Amino acid sequence: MASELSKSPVPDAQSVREQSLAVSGLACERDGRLLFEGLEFTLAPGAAVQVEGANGAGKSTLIRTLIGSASDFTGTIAWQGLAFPRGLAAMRASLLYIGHYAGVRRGLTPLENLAWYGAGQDDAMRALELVGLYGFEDVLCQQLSAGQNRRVALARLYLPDSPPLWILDEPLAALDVTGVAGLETQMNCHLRRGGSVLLTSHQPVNIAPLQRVNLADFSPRMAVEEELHRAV
Amino acid sequence: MQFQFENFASFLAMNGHGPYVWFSYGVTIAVMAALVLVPVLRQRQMREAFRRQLRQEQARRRSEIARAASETAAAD
Amino acid sequence: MEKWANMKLSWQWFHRLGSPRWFYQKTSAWLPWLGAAALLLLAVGCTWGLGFAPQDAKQGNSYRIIYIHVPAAFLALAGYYIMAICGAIGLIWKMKLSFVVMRAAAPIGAVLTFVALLTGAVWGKPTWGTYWVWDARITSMLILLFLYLGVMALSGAFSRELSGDKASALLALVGTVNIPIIYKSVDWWFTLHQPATLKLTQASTIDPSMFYPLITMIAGFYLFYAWVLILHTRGLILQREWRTQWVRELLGQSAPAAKA
Amino acid sequence: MQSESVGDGRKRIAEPVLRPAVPAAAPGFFTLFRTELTLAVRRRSDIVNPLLFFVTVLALMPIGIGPEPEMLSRMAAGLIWVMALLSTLLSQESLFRSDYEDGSLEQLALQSQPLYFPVLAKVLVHWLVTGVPLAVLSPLLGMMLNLGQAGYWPLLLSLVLGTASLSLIGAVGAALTVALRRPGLLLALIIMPLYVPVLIFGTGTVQAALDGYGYGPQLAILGAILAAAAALAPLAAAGAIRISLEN
Repeated sequence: MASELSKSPVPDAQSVREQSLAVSGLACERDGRLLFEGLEFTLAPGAAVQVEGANGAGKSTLIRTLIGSASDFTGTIAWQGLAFPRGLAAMRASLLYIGHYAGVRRGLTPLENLAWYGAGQDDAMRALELVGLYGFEDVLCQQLSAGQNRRVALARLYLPDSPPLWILDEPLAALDVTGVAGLETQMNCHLRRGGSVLLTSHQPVNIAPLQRVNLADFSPRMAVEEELHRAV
Repeated sequence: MQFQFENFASFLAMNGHGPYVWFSYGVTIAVMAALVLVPVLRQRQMREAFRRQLRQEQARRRSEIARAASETAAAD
Repeated sequence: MEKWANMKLSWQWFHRLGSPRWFYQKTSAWLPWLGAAALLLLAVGCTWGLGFAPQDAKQGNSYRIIYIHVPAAFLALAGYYIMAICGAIGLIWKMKLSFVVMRAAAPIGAVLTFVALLTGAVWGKPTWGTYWVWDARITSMLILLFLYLGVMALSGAFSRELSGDKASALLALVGTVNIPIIYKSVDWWFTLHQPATLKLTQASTIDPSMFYPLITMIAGFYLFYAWVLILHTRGLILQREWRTQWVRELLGQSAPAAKA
Repeated sequence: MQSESVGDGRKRIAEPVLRPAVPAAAPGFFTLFRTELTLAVRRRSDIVNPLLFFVTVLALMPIGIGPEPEMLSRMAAGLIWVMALLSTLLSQESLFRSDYEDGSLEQLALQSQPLYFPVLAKVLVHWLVTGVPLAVLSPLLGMMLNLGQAGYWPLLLSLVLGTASLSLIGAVGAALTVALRRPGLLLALIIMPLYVPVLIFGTGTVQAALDGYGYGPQLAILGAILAAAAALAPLAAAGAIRISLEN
């Protein structure tokens, strides 16, 4: 069954090359605690970035800041050369985000969930089959396990016409070995098609070309606690 | 414009309406005084809490230094 | 769409600019003078109203409660609008200082509304024989008190301070849109169920000798409100910024900085 | 055009297939409405509970106040309206909660389409599922409370219009408290004062009809409140959702 992936017009190279996410001098704070500062990286089309860091180092806060959910940060985030907030609307138009919460409605079936994300009937069936949910297409998500619900969310990555920028928070969590392999293959395929992936993960991910960004390297030079000690 | 009441007693009594008037004035003055004093007291409390924390900090540090010194002494 | 997006998502972050610190230092100098002026005005107004203003023909001396009831009612309503405006500034331009002022304004406004209600009820006793009268003005004041309590409860419910600020700012804004509607509908409801005698809303035509003390009291209350608002804001600034360097120096002035 | 096998060996033609950055096919208002309706219908208990609450509490009223028909008829309109308000409030809390917990509220906020439409769709479904059944049930309860003969039709009309405004205003409260652990009472505390105008003109409609005057003006004002709420409340709720998502 040779699936015809290129239904949409082929974008010219100029618009693909420009779809890059540039982060410079980014500092995020949460509850008065400075998580990191001076963060620098650029996510070019066809490349991937893995954000690492201990729990509580600010990975989720960084992700929420990148998708524009959190707004108290300094530094610049630019999509297609356009800094936030003007660039945010354009970035969201080409963003596929899977957060800590799967974004799958428990009252709907996997098929209805994918239909809600704009997928056709047969694309959704194939995507669900690829994530190993064959036969569960019409079961209410509330009856599926947490792992299966997560796979319904990940099925969005297997839909054709997927947005170029993927931002995934801990995508490999709660996935078995075959699930991880399939996801890595799909991410590599997405990168080859000129898309870009930004993900957080504790375990190594074999996708190429991969840039690893560790938040520990950008921890605040003078943590506020030390400032406290200096005053004492 | 002259004082409306003959003497202080009738000023208090206000021919019958005194209790109502003085009660509401009393409550209002008390509430306004509270509005002023609460932040002042809270700031004083913060100052003392900070001072206490400071002293604990120094005490802990002194004990650390003392313990470190005794360990090095024991190690030699 | 462009301008709106730019204004709505303005990424200025005043926290770094230390505007709370600037506010604290700027107000330290003239705050006592403001307090003295407020207390002076209040003292003059009270003695004038209590002692020197003539008796009211119908209500006798109990009308003297007007000199605290009316200013408190004015401040209660004005305080709500001040709180909402500060919240709006905080939401739109992301100014932490205006959120702090809003948080300080909420309890002050609630307390003044309570004072207005209490004095209104006590004033009702000699005039109509009952403490609680479902008069239009007093009912609207009661609803205003619930609006204040709602904003305070919401601001305290969030674990993150900033979310609490933004949520209560939005609720205050929604409240201001509704206040005129509530006041009008309560007035309409009151006239519908109008028992003939109750007439607190139209104070008896007030002649100058009674009016001037009222004006001084209103001015005194406004000054007092400004003074207390700044006091509370400064207190909140210290609470929120206790980690920063300038607060520690301010608090720990006399502590000898023992070098480790 | 190189092709390579994927996972289970099927051929796939892979060539640059990324479409330009056109907004993702954001679900239109009708798909939002249809999805919300299917969701609401599947959660049967959310429909029945407010109705049961409405009926049982009103059935208890005569036991508490006393069965004298004359007194009950004077209080019927007010009681029915206050209970309708409370049962709408009861079901308001779950408006955004399930979407917040499974992350779809965040996905909605990320759509490049404004949040106004999804919120409006949700509130419309909430009104259809709780407000309209309340209104349809109210004449039955009017009979139980010995409501005057002229009051049934205005009661139904005022409830239909009124519960829509109640749902819209309550949505702002629901959005403000969605990120909290136990928002129940707080939601009531912050929203109750905003319900006052709707309650006044709702009961006013029925009272006017019972007193023999025309109830047109009161109903018109209820409609005006609904129009204002339909225009402004979803905007406030959308802002509140963005604030709650930042928590």
